[in-house]
Amino acid sequence: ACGNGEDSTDGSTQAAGTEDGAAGGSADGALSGDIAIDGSSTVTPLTEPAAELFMQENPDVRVAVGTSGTGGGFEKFCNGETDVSMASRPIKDEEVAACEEAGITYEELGVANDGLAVVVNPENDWATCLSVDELNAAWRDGSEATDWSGINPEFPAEALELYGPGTDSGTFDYFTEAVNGEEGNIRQDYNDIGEDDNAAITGVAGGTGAMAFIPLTFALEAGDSVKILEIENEAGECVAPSTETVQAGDYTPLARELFIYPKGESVANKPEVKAFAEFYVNNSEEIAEAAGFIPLTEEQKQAALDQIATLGG
Amino acid sequence: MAAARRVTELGLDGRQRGGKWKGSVFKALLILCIVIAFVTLLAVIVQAFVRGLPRLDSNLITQMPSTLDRETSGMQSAIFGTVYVMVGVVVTVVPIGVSAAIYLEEFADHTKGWVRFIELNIQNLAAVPSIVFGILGLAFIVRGPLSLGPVAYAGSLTLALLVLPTVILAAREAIRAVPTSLRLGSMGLGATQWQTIWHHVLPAAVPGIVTGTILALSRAIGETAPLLLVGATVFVTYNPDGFFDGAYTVLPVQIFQWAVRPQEEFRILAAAGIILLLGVLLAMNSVAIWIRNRFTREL
Amino acid sequence: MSSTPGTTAVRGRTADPSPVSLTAGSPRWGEKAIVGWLLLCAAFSVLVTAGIVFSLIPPTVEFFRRVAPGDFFSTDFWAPTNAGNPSFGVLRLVVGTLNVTFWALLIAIPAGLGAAIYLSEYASSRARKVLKPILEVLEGVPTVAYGFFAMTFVTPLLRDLWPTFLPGKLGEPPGIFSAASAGVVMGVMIIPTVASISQDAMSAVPSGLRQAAYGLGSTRMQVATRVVVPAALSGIVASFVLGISRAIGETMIVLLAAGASANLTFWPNDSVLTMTTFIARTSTGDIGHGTTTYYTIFAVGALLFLMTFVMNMISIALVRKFRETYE
Amino acid sequence: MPGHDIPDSPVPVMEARGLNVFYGGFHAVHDVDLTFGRHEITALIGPSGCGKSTVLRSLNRMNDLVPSARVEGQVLYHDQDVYAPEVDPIEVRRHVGMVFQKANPFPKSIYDNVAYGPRVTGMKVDSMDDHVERCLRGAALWDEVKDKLKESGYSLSGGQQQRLCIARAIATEPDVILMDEPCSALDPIATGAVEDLMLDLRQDYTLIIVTHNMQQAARISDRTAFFTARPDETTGNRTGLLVEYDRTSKIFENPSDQRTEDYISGRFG
Amino acid sequence: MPGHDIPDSPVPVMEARGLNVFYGGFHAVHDVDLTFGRHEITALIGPSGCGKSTVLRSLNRMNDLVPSARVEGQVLYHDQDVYAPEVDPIEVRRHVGMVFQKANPFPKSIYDNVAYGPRVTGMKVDSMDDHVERCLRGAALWDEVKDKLKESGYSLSGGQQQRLCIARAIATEPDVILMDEPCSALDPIATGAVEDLMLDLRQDYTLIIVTHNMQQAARISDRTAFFTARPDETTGNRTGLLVEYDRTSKIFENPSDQRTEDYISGRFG
Ligand SMILES: Nc1ncnc2c1ncn2[C@@H]1O[C@H](COP(=O)(O)OP(=O)(O)OP(=O)(O)O)[C@@H](O)[C@H]1O
Ligand SMILES: Nc1ncnc2c1ncn2[C@@H]1O[C@H](COP(=O)(O)OP(=O)(O)OP(=O)(O)O)[C@@H](O)[C@H]1O
Ligand SMILES: [Mg+2]
Ligand SMILES: [Mg+2]
Ligand SMILES: O=P([O-])([O-])[O-]
Repeated sequence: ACGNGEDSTDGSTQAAGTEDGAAGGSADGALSGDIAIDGSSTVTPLTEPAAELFMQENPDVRVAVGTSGTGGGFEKFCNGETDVSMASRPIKDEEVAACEEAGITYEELGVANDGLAVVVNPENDWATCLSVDELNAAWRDGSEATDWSGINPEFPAEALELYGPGTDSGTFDYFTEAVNGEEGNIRQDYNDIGEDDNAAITGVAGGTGAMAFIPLTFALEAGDSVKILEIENEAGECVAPSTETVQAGDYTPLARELFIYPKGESVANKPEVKAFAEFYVNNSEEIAEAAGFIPLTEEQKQAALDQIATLGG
Repeated sequence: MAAARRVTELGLDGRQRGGKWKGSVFKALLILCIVIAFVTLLAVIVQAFVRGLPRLDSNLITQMPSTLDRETSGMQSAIFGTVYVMVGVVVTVVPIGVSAAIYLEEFADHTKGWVRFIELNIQNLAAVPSIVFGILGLAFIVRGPLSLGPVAYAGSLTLALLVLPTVILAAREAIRAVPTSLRLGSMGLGATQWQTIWHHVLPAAVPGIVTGTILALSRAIGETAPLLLVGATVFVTYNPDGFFDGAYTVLPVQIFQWAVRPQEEFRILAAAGIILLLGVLLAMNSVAIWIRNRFTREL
Repeated sequence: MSSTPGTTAVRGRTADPSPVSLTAGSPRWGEKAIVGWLLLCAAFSVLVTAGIVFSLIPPTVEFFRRVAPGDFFSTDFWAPTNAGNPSFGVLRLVVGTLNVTFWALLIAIPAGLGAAIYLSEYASSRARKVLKPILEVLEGVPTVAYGFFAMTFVTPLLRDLWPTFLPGKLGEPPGIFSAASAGVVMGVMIIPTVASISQDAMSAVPSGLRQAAYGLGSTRMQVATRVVVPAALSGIVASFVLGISRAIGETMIVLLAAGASANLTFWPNDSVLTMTTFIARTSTGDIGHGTTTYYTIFAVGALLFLMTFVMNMISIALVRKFRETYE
Repeated sequence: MPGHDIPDSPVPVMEARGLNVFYGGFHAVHDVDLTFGRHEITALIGPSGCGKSTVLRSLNRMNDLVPSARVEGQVLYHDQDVYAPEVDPIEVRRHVGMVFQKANPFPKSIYDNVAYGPRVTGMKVDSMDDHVERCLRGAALWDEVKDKLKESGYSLSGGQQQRLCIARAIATEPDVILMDEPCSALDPIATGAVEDLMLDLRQDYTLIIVTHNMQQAARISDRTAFFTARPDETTGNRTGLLVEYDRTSKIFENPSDQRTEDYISGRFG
Repeated sequence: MPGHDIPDSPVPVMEARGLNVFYGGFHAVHDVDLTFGRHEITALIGPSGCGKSTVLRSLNRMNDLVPSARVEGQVLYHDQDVYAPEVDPIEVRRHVGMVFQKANPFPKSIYDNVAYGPRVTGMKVDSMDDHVERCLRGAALWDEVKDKLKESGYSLSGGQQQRLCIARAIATEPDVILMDEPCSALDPIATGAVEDLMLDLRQDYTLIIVTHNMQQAARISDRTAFFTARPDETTGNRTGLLVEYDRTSKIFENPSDQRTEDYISGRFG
């Protein structure tokens, strides 16, 4: 099986654009067939416009997008039920093993960048930049900080009110791992807002001492109703999240890449799957914008296209 | 012996009966209770209507869901998915439910322990939370023994099991309402029991069975939780291929998907979807009630 | 026989008494096959129950192989997904469920009973003919619609209109998710269930009792409250119990309005995690097959099934008691 | 009749004057004039459907409970029209009690059954226990139930239940007691007990009973009203009307109307 | 009786021998022995609940339809026990037809009502039209319905419906016809028509009827069986038993049992 290792890619496939991939499918260039996609709920909003745009160009191809979560998606994927799995994190060892056992091959393709924003109430004038340690003091399992002074003694004793997505979301997994060092590690008494990021905005806008973590694009769309904090990275710089800082890799640790995993067999035998994967990567700007994510950089794109080529060969 | 009232105590105008206002207050309270229920229904409708108004257009029905063009996004695939799932429910649940009802009403010996066990079991099944049926569907229908995968009929079968007790109950009531004198008349002529049922009982019970089935289906059509578990959680921009093939979604799941999205356009779509769903339900209920009123008078 | 010109009268079968056969002309296999099929269909429901039980038991057993029952039936934190320090205090979910149920019943029981009394004792038969179907429609409103209503209408309303003058915790307006919002809407959702079963029970009270009470000079209210309601009591209580079981099993409203924070609280203005919310969210979220969290879904499902089962048995027993009195 | 002298014409306690009862468009009872005598037992007899129960129920406005029922004419109770606008039907029923065909005790204890009426009518009694005892004695039931007053009324036999209903009726101290076929669901022995009780009650109350059993009417009533039903020529609906009203002995021995005689002698019905 | 000679002892068509019927644990009918004579009308009379209907229904195994019912003893039809294991109850009912208290036509046309029995029993008839006509004539209904055979059986009056049910019953050419209070829901005129019909039918069939109306029994039956109900001393349940069975004239004019006499003379019931 192909791992997700950065194996060598020859430049020969790079030139193969969407057109080329399509030609592999049928004589007249029209693609047809069904593509079954399932997996991360975080990636779903990204795959939906990708699918839509792809289907506009290829009306005979039908893409269905399911949302079983990254884990659930891999379960189906390694069971041979889907062509493409969406993931908000790299595949885990157990999942690698399951796929290997079933003889499923794949490549990991980055399809967009995601940043998490930490937002507070606009009236919060004491915090502009938080370090990971401070975030950890606020959010970790067992934290007893009930007001801001518990995060940093210089902050006022304003009551702390925490909002965040639920345990079923990739954002949650990612934030808890990045901030508290362990997936799922979070204090008990935060307000779990499920998938409704609006709820976090509403909550933060309504409480002076409120704080929430939400997808970056969402925070950006919220305008003035919340204040987006800067995060101190490993280099000790306070970085405000933005498309540029995320793409440049400056906004750490609250930025990450989102993935899809096309199945080797499907890419090889179903030209429409290969074409879709390439389309997804090639149109990153448009797709990411529609879904509120940060597009791939040119380097990321190239790496992804190379990986498709290894599967298609 | 208690003596008769003395005639001098007469006075029938109830002036000496105090506390008449109690009755009026009580009645007002009772009416209030009904009003609460009805006003909420109205509020649910009006709220969804007001909110969904911008999207109560033909696109809602003719267009596929779209993340890109939220202003013209529709729910055609969900409508078709719902139709497929419901057809699957009907063809599954009606024969089984009506047959079970006939057995229980016409053949079963209710003094037998196992018959009572079956009846108790049906009653119990009727109150099992729908999400538990989702677990069952996931474990036995989508995966496990039947392994249908997340196809429309897996949803149908799950919902069919969910409403089976309701259908049995409704069919039993309809069958029970057929006057015994018809059965006796037929049996007394030397007809067999099945002839009696087929010629007299079932025709007379059909309106009741249809009514009950429609009401049961109107419950099934709005079910969301179990379908979340058995695979209707899909973004599909095309109608189902068939009962055993391909992806599908249904109205309530689509509504739910949109309701939890943070963007306002999706909330509006969810509200419009709710109005659509309520419209379908109201239509189904009206038909059921019409059938009931139209046909029950005749026996 | 009376005049039958042109036709011969119908004669008795054995006008002249020759031996008659009373044995069946044919074995009627068709009829037997049909009855067999009918029986099979009736027994099918048992299969469904068995299916439920068998889909719940093995993973639940597996769950308890990994988690001690004492850790499960506790008020420890509920954090099954916490990789480093998972904890499984399911009582937090049970309390969350009961919290919402309590507020729901606080609305559904009085309103449902009142509506039932009105329908059974006050409404004219014409009014009843109109009102009953509307109640039926209410019973059929999809819960996702109620959930949406709770989330987008009742929650903001509660936040705006909360009686903040109340002392202490009670005076804090609820957050974006609260037991109160889910409870209120769920209460309204359950009114028709309570009303229609209670009304059936009251209507089944023999009219002779009402006549007797009126004959003694009772007012309508006295007839309703002192004769009909006590006489129908076990049926009425059965409707309450069924209401509880519906509240416990309801998913969409709590999923959309009650939140997902496993708070150990009976305050209405807190957010709570119910058993059904947990199942729905977790089984559609990101969990790997075979993880302990995955088995948690079934353990909670089994507990939910057990709770509603018990409620239901109680309700059935009450109804039966009621029937025995009057039928 | 046995051992009871009654005046030639009844001393009126209740009177029906030009009483007509309709159920919706259906004319159930036509123009009935009747005077019910004080401390007498009046029996209403006639074939099924002739309107006996309807007449009885209009005397204490129980027909108000039938939404389609409409009453024309007058029903006088001590010269007051019980259908006058200012009259409260609840109050009427407190004066004119009722016992039904099927014994209908409340699903409460024997004690509570009897105490129910006084409680809801807010009657002032010195001691409820004494009152209950008096009423049960009045209904000739005390000895049979005195040890189980807390038990359910349903635990009694049919005849005892009917006497319990009578005890319950007299507990509100009515003036008139209406009984609609009070014995038709009872066996002969229970019937005998209830009939004896009715004769006793006559001392204190005015009784008006409907019965299908002519022997019963003959045995216990002072006066008998015979009703029959006449089919309407166009609609075929049968309207009840009073044929004859007289002393019971006269009705049974020497009726003036042929229809009465046919009925009494069993030639129809 | 009028104008009909019957032998001293009936020529048996059906016989009940040591018939006991139970409903669950309740003993409804105790040890009944009866012989029903060929081309006779036998009337079963007695107070309510004494088991008349129960006895009647056990003759053609209609009691099989009551799940709790259990029959002991024998019911012979032309000397065959209808409760023998090899006997098919359906077949029994084709020989022993039944007419019920409340007319119960099917919600079908008059024609289909009559044709139903022949159709389901697979009876061979040359022409169904002729057969239907013959049966309707046999039930003295032809002239009234011949122009509206396609109309619903419900469009007829009560008495006509009952005669339709009789036509329906004779359409399967039974040998014995059981009738359970066939006139109790009819008015006197309709009753007269049905009674006349019964006397006619006696020419071709054996009739067994239950009636509450003693005058009716006296008017039309050849023999009368009087039942009563005896309360069980411990349980209080009332079990029906046969008191006396004889020619109708004997029963009505000179009964041998005191209970019969009491009943006939109206001293109880
Ligand atoms: N609630 C009602 N609604 C409509 N019609 C009614 C109602 N009650 C009685 N009737 C009709 O009024 C007529 C007289 O009925 P009523 O019960 O007074 O007769 P009855 O002499 O008491 O008969 P029975 O001896 O059978 O009790 C009947 O034709 C009956 O069908
Ligand atoms: N299906 C049944 N289940 C239980 N008990 C029954 C059933 N049918 C009749 N009984 C009881 O059996 C006894 C005899 O009933 P049956 O109907 O034979 O009496 P009957 O003489 O025909 O009375 P009636 O004159 O009222 O028709 C009664 O006590 C009755 O309650
Ligand atoms: Mg009456
Ligand atoms: Mg009978
Ligand atoms: O669905 P997720 O894997 O992104 O949580």
